[in-house]
Amino acid sequence: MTTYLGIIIGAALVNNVFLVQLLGVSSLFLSSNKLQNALELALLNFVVLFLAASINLAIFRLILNPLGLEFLRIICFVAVSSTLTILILESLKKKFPLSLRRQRLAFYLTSGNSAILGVSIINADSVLSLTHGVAYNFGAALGFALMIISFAALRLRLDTADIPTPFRGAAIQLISAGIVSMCLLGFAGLV
Amino acid sequence: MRLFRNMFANSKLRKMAGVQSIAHSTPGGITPHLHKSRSLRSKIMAIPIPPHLLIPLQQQQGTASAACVKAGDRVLKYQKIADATDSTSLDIYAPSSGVVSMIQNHTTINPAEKEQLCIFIDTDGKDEELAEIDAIEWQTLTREELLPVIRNAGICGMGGAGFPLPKKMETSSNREIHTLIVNAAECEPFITADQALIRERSEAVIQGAEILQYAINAKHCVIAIERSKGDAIAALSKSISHSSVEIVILDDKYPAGGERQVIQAVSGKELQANKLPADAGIHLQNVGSVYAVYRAVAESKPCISRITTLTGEALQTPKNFEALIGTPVSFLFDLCGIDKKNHAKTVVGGSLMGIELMDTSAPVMQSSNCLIAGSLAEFPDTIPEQPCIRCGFCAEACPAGLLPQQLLSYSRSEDAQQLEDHGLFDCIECGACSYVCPSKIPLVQYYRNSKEQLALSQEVFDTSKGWQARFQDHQYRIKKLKDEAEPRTAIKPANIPSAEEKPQGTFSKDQAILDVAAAVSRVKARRKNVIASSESPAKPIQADGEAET
Amino acid sequence: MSTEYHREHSFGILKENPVLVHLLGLSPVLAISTTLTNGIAMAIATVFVVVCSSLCVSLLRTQINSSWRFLYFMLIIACFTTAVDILMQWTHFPIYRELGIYVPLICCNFAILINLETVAYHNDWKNSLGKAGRLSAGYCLALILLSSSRELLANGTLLEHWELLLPGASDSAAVSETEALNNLFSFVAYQPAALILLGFLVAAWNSLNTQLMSSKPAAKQSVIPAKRERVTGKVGAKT
Amino acid sequence: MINSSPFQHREQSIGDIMSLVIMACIPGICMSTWFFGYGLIINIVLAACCALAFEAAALLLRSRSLMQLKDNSALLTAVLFAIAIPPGSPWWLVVTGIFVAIVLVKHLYGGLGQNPFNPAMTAYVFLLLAFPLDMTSWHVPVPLEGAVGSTVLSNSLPNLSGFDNAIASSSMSSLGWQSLKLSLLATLPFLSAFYENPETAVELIDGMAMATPLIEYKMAGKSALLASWDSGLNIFSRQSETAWEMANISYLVAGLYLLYKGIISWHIPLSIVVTVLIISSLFYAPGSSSVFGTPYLHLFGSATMIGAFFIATDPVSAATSKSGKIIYGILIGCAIYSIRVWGSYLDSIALAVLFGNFFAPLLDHYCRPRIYGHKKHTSDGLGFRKKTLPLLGKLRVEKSKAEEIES
Repeated sequence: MTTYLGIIIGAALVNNVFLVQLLGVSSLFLSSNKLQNALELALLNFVVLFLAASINLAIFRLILNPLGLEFLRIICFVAVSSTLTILILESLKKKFPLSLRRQRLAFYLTSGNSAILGVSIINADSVLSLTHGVAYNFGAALGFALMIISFAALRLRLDTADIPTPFRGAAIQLISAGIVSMCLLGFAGLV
Repeated sequence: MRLFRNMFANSKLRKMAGVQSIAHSTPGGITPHLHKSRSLRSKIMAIPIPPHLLIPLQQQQGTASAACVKAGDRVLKYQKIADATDSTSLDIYAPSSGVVSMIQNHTTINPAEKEQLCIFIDTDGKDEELAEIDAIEWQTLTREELLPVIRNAGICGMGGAGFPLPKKMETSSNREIHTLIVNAAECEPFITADQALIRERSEAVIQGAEILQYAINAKHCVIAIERSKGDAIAALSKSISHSSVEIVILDDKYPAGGERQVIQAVSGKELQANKLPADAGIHLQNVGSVYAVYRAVAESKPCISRITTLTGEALQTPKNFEALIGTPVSFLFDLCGIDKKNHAKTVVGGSLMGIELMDTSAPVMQSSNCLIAGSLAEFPDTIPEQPCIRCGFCAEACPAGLLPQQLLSYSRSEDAQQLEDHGLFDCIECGACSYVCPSKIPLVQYYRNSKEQLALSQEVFDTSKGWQARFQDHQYRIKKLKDEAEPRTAIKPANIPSAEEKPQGTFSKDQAILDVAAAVSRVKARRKNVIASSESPAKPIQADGEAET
Repeated sequence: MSTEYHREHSFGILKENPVLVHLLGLSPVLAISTTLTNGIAMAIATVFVVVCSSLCVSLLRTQINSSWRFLYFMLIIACFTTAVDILMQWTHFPIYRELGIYVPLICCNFAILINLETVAYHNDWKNSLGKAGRLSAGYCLALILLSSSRELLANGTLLEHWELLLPGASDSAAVSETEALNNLFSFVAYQPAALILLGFLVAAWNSLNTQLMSSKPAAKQSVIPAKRERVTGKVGAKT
Repeated sequence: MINSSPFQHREQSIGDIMSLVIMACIPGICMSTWFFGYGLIINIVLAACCALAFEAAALLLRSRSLMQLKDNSALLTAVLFAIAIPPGSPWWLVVTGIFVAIVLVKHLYGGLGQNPFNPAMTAYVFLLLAFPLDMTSWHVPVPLEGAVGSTVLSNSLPNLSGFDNAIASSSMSSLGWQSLKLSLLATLPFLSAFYENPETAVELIDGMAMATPLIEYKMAGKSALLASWDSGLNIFSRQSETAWEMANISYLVAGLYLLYKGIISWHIPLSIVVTVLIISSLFYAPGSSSVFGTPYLHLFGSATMIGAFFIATDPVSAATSKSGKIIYGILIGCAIYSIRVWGSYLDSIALAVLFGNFFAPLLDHYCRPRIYGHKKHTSDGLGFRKKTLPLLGKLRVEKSKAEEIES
């Protein structure tokens, strides 16, 4: 149990996909300003990241690796994650046509794919067992979603701040991300 | 420390007669410097009759009254000079005898410094009364007889907000009222009018409370007063002995005297934001109004005066006056010996919620409980605003549980959604946040500004929403019409081409028979359509109704 | 999606820099830019994928089903990325090892995908090749700027171990990480520094752009504006 | 000219608040100086001068009024930063740190009141990552009462491996003006000479590499310290742990004074202290091999008190509402303990506070107090439920309307 907890905390905080491994940073700047949208985005990303990375892990361990087809991993992972993304989007579209009328959400998700592929490849290279790998995916997805929400809240404060003009918008957000990343580096060695 | 002091004070107060309980605590609040002792040194004084009186036709929230005298008329004291137009306006009576010189606009005391229609009376100093009316034995009256007497006395709330009493009585008489709370909490700095009134005329106040209690059929009657007003509490408990009225002691803080705060302090329950006190079975009335009710019923004298505190460092002898409505503020200042050099700012009401008065020729109104001729030391020039450091003092002070610093940032960024979410419209503008702010940010000012803007944009929004709804209805109707039209158009193409085909095709007997049969069926079908459409007109209206809901 | 949209969103070098203005495809840029050598290697790999995939999509655009095109795009990019992956592994193993998982991540570069969606899918191969060139130039510029500044600050060198860029370089020339860390200002090699430096670069880019804009007033403002403006001073007015 | 109520204001400006907090730091500073020498005082003076200079420069650059210098916030940042870094740090470390704090973390975000991260602590973390060696070695030049007498520890070089033999105490010697002067004179060259040429500096003065007791404990693998900490406070021994104990107690007392004055609220300090206390008691198993240190060590052996009362309570970067403050404190408390015990960095206050700061806006958004007269969740837009769940309901309504129109 403690191993799983350790893996999850490690993936969510210490080796945060977002700010320590710098995967999927673009999605930080694409999400809209409202906390509610950030929440939707974070939830979707969480689901997609967790599911796709776990499926990819299973495919790699059970099919590609035994057959010696490791070089196909990129194509395979991309195919799985994009199909999953499209499927989830389509199913959501049926249920909530209006919220997804803003097509940008689809793009957000694909940009999150950078994190999906990254986590999948890290999984493929790691020596963790299958279940531990799933725990790692869960932690990574959790960390990713947490960062997206917290950053959206932080951005609400930055919007009203009197920031020097050239730094407004993306620049100050990158610097904030850097400061938070410094803080997360401080967690190194925790797990 | 404060806790111990309060406990000691409480034990002392409990021994007094009639002190029923120590109040429940309310959230937020501040303890500002009160500046009250100066005006309490002397007794309430009646003023000499001023040479001119100017009586505003609207002294309360609501609509203006209609003058029933005209320029040149001679009026007597207690004579009606204006009629109420609806339940939110008041009858107005002449405070003294004299001649109506004119009826025209003049500056009055209101936040917007608007000019209002006033009746100008040149007094003759004789103070002739209309006719001696005998005092009524109110106990002999029925409730139905008593209510009009109160309603016609022309009283509005004397706590400062100026809510018309008739309207309030009307709301309360429609509902089940179990408690009458007499609000004697005068939490704002500088004001001592209520305290002086209770100290000197506690008997009348208690009788007034009993009259009101009888009029609205309340089971209990409670006077809520702050702990620091020891002399008033003593006077009350002395004269309360033969009455069922109870005293509740409130904490010394600002705003203890707010409507919702008093209700929570007395009943222990929060009044929901969308509810009136009457919904919770409570009728709340200011002491000044209660005293005016006593005068109106027991002495049969309509409201022509009020007790007003005159204070401030620019006045040599600050004291409480029983001032006639319509007396110019400058006349009262002169009575107290104003030091014009020292006089920096005139504030009507307390220093935390009052209104700055630019023109001191404005008259005293029923809601003017305090007139402050402040020196520069009392009301220093505003310090330039510093950045907010989010210290949270304001949130601690806020009696409405808001986050003033968040509201400030949203007010600056004009984020209407966030402002509403953060409860801008629950702000009672008590000024506690501005008082404690170490950055000296005029928070209340920001909120007023935002409220105004939001109200404006709400209007725009409403109209645009109306247009949107109308457009949707329109589309809906078009669609319905189309649906109904479709069968007709569906028949037509089937028939018309056959008619057009005729000249092209060769003539045959069979074809002719078919044509005739088609024509007959066409006519039949048309008739059916006509019948159907004559039945249908009700339908679109119904459908529209559905669409609107 | 109108053609105007495409014109607006076609990526350029200065005003429409994919990294510094649109903030797309940041993860490789941030993670790789520790040394200029790495940066250049990454840039070359990315350019290869961008050019090949745009060409491929613009040639195949009549064949691609519109509702599932997104998946096809991803697969096309993934194919070329795999090619780059295998090629680099073969010829530039030391650099490949340095870049780690970020070579496969080229295929998730959002800038490439948007380029395919908005440009290549709607243009013939000549046009889309030209626009892919502009995109890659902008991308390379940002990568080179960031990685050279980081290498300069961290090690005080520029383009050290450039020989790694030549095909078939030996493993022995690889930079050992401990060596790099003991140099001038090792903090710059960490991830936070990458984010902060990129922040400053973006700010500098913004002010550069505003200056260019102010000299050419007719041009359209493309600097990222503040989301909301502060409104003060209204309060002084009487309510 | 503002023409609206209220006309009365409390006479307490930002400057007053800040200076009161600075005053409250003085007892702790005195304690540290007493035990560790003039290093801290020199740090503070240097940091304060730099802070004022940078603040003025930043204000001029942003074309703001220089009157803002009067709010003392830069001074407070400087003092907190100087207390956080090791006494007797080289001058450039201080200048760099203050530059990061004032210019990058404060003014880049728009100046006082707008920075989401605590400037002093961000600067500290930055230095910790950028110059780990200088930031983790508490090379204490000369304890005040020890003067030149403490030659015992001249062999311990200030580096990370030196912690093992750093558990030591300086010899007690008579206290007098002579020794005070000597120690000051001995401290000054140390500051400048040290970084450029460590060997000569160590020859010059008898330095002593020292960390907080907790760090020593962690590095040395417990044992020796445990005994002394279990025995409790011993004022008359001039041991480093006593110094930390005394400093923590003075910060605790000063913090309570600030609480009494109403400058800070009890929520954050209490929740931090209680969280650290609870977690450390949970994990403290006396006698077992995996000892993480006594709760007492965690509360008084490091910078916990100054962190809880002075740093985490910085209103600008902390959460605002009461429940938010409590969660914020718990977050920081957990982070303090876990970084200390399991993390690889030694002192955790700054990292933990930064971690808390990051989540403060989120807490502010979701932990709003209940508006008076409204039930918990029913009112418009309050809290989590309105934001997420009714979204689905709203969508359904919109959908049905849209369908009606389209069909």
